Amino acid sequence: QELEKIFLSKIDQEIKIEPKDWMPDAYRKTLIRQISQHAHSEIVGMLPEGNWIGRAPSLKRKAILLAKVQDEAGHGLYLYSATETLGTTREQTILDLHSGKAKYSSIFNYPTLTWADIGAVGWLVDGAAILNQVMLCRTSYGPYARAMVRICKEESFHQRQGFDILMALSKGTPEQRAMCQDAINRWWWPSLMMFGPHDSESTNSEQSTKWKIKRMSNDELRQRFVDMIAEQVKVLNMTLPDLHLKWNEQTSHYDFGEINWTEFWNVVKGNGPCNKQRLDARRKAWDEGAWVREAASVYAAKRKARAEKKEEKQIA
Amino acid sequence: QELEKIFLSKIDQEIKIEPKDWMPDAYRKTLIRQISQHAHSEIVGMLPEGNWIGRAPSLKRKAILLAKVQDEAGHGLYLYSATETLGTTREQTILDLHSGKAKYSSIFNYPTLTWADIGAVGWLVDGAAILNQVMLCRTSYGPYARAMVRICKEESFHQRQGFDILMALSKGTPEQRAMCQDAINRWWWPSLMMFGPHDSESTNSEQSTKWKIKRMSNDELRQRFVDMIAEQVKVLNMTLPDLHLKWNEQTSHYDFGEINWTEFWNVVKGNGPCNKQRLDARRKAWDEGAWVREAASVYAAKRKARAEKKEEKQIA
Amino acid sequence: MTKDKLYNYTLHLADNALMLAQRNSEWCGHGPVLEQDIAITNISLDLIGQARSLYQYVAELVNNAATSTPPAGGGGREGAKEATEDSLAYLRDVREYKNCLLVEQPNGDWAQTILRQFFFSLYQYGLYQQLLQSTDATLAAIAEKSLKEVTYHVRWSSEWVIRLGDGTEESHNRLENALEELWTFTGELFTPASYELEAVKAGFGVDVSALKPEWEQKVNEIFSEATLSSPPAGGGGREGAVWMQAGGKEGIHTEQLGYILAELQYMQRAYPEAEW
Amino acid sequence: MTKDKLYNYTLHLADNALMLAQRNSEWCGHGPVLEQDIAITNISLDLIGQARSLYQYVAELVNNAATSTPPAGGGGREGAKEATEDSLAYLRDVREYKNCLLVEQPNGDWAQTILRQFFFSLYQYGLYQQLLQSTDATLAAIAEKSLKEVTYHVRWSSEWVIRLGDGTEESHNRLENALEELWTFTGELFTPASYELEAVKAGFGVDVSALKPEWEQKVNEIFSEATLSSPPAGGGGREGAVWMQAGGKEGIHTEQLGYILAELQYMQRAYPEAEW
Repeated sequence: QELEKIFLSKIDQEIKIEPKDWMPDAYRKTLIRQISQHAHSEIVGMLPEGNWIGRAPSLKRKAILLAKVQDEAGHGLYLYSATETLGTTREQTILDLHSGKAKYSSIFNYPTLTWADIGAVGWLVDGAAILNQVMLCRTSYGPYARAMVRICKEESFHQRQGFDILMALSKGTPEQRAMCQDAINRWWWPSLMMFGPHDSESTNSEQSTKWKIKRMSNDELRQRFVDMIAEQVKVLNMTLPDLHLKWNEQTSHYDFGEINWTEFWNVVKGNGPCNKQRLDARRKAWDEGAWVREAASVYAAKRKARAEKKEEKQIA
Repeated sequence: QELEKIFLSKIDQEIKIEPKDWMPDAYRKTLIRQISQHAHSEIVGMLPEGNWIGRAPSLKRKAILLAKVQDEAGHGLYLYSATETLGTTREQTILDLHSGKAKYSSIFNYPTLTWADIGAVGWLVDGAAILNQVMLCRTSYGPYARAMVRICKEESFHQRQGFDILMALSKGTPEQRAMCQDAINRWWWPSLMMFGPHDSESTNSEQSTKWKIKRMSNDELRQRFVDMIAEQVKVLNMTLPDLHLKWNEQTSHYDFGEINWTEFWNVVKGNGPCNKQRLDARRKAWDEGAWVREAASVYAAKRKARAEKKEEKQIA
Repeated sequence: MTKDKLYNYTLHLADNALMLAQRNSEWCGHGPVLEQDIAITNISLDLIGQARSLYQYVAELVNNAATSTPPAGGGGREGAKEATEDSLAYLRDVREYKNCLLVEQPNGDWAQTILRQFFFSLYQYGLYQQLLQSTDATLAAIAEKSLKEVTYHVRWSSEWVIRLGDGTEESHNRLENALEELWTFTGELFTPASYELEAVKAGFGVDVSALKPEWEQKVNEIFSEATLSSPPAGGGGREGAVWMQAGGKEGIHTEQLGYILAELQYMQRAYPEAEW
Repeated sequence: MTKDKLYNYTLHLADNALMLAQRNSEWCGHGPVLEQDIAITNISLDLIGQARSLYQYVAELVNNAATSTPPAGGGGREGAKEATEDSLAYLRDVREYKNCLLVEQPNGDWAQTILRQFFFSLYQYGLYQQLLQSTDATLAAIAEKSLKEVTYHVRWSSEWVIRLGDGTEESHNRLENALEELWTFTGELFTPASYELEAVKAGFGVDVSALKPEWEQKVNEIFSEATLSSPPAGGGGREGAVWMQAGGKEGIHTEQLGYILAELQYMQRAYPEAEW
């Protein structure tokens, strides 16, 4: 009880919880779940964008996209490390993804069908992610918060790159403009779903808010996102596919239509267009990489043994 | 000795040798080697052309090409059957190909790099093959001769289709004309090599001629080919890449330059641009098909057993 | 207006045939047995033939309607020449293709190819039978001509399903895996797209949802002979039911299609001015 | 005239970098370990950077020489706009690419990718070191900038060759297989193409044949540390020697390249009027 008091008072005083500090089991579990889910999202998120690396329409765009997807791998690394500070291993965390036990953001279960999708993913998906991540820079668990600070810097860069892709399309040929609008139409609703269910339906939210893991509610973040995008889309001379979208003078926010929650839950359950494909791709990479990882660790052991032998000799 | 006399007198009288007839061992061996080599050439020959099925530039060309490559599979079947009449199995024959023991025509070790190559292969490679095959329609071994009659009919059709592809290119854009000339340049010399070494260097020829397996010499066939192509190339408004090519009034044939025999022997030895690739592709198809062949034979056996059981019951 | 419906409907039929032909043709030269290499190529050829007839008809519709605005995805380049079977087959981008998801799936192993063919041919068989009654004479004629071919495709693929299912343990397992891979794409066949609904109303199209019972019955029949477990109930929110993917018919494809197009279209895209 | 030589020579260097970058980038998101996914992508990025600098230089040469006839394969479409890095990278057909065969070979498994990188980076290292002395200031500057990157590529790939060779039996065998697959493509690196000979004569290019001894020595060194058998003597008619393939630098490629181009070029080909 004493320990819990200390823990809660730290939370109260906005002192970060660190790996060696005592923390409630549920806090630890919640964090492991959330951070690993976040890590998996970075890794699985490489796939839809990776789909266009080979076909990027210019060398410059190819380099930017490649670097971006690489950044996501880096984010995955930071986050897997953060989960390891909570007493799990990267391998176990990854196996939980492959077995379907751990989730990742459902948005990555939609296919990238045209080049414009790469722009839309950057603008909308990274845009939604950032709002969440900015909030998480102030999360109560130290390693997570620090990982988020690093990630946020790169992520806002990504969002601008995504917007830039769409900007070029919006100024382009009629085919390019159509491609741009089409991608926005397909990615808009799934992006809104990224913030999760309504606050009233969100099971984990309350406790997370108390522990200052979360610092804003799903609906608050979603509203912020809509307000931001509804303005930016004007710059593109495009529209969002929502007839209910309208500026509300009273609330000083945009009103918007209701999300198709059946689709949301369905994709979460594994029935999105690409759930199987994404998991299969990750499992394949992992399984086909097994011999490489094994060779590396056997070699490292050999080397160490040799070095020790040498040392012994030198001492002797 | 009596048997050999009968055999030779049949050859003399242009009576076909049939599977059940007595024949000298060397005759049988020569035939097995030659027919299986011919069969393998059909099968391996599917690969360079197959390379362009997915990218054929129009639906019509795609259908024609697909049908052509399919015909080659059919020719392979006829010829494997012909070897089986000589006491080998298809499987053994194929394994000899995969182990490198049996050869196939070296021409298929060159890559098809552009669509024009599909035209050039049809015109030049099939053109060269036909001259050989027309001769073989009168070969002394019955099943081989009859297979050749069927094959020749289809093959001359293929040659025309190849020429037709080049014709369209020769009337096309500057890029298409360049593509056409380039393909002719690359395929011309390898086609000439298809007739094999000079008569003076050809080890198997003499005996084969006595047995009327072969009825024209390598150099005779090659000359015939040059005379034919040198005329046809004019229709295309293209040239053959041989500065020595020239009509000779005295001989009433075209003179032509010397073949690069170093290249010829090198490709025969396995060092052509695609030898490894071709054999790997065939081995892969065979190995990955093993479970299919096994399933089919297990099922056939089950079915047979069931039918017999049923029959027994009905009789009982 | 009817022209537009007819255009989309026919294009959908053509795209189905083309994509499966393209996939099957990847086997040519690489089949497990020479006789089957020939057989799958034959099916590919039949499907290309069907696609060509259908694209030619669409091209005719487009060109005749030249006075009215051409429908989206007319397949012509800017400043458009006449539509042709090839402009339609080769010059659209991924969102304009209307084939179902099933036919664009990768070949996988022989079991997967067989099962894809079986599911599709059986569907096509029911479809073309109904299309014989189409009020559109051209569609009815194409259906009639194709039906003979498809009858053979059904027989051939059924026999192979049975052979593999009732063959060895390995072939049985591979077929079960193929089922897991492909079943999710079968629902779309029987869920009408907007233009299919319009086509039924207009009298020239087939109500695909009505084809389902017979299709399912035949699948169950062959599966039972193949000693395979019955495929799970399809569709919807039913407990334990497999979710059915859809979208292809409306141009929302899997990521597979983009790669098919890159290869399929290479020459037409690289040499826009050329005739072949 | 010097411009023409310079054009072909530089294009050759650029194509090498681009094709290997394209191949390596196929690993992105599919690597065996996250850290190595990042590493191979890094190499890919470095190579794209090199390709861009080189193509930009070629574009400059082409555009400045606008008065003289542009060399074949200028990468411009009919009625050509100005050449750009992208028109050069994306708008040539297979016969116009001048990359060596090694870099277009498929990734295969990790061992094959590693060994391809090792062979190529080691070659590039020697090449760029010499290119520092080029009489052409731009080429020398590009070499200088690239050399730091390539130094890292050599180290990284060497370490992996050693790790796999001296790792498990499986990794050792896979590396030996990769050697059998790739060795035949290494001879071309040191056999000068016509434009390389001219480039040496003109003073701006590197005599690649002179790079061979040091390259071989380093390969043997690393192979010995990796407990691999020495690669067989290369080239020519020598008994027991492995035949060395060639042709890529003169535009005679393996059948692989066509498929790379279909994917690489899709967007530029499908939307010829667009800017991205």
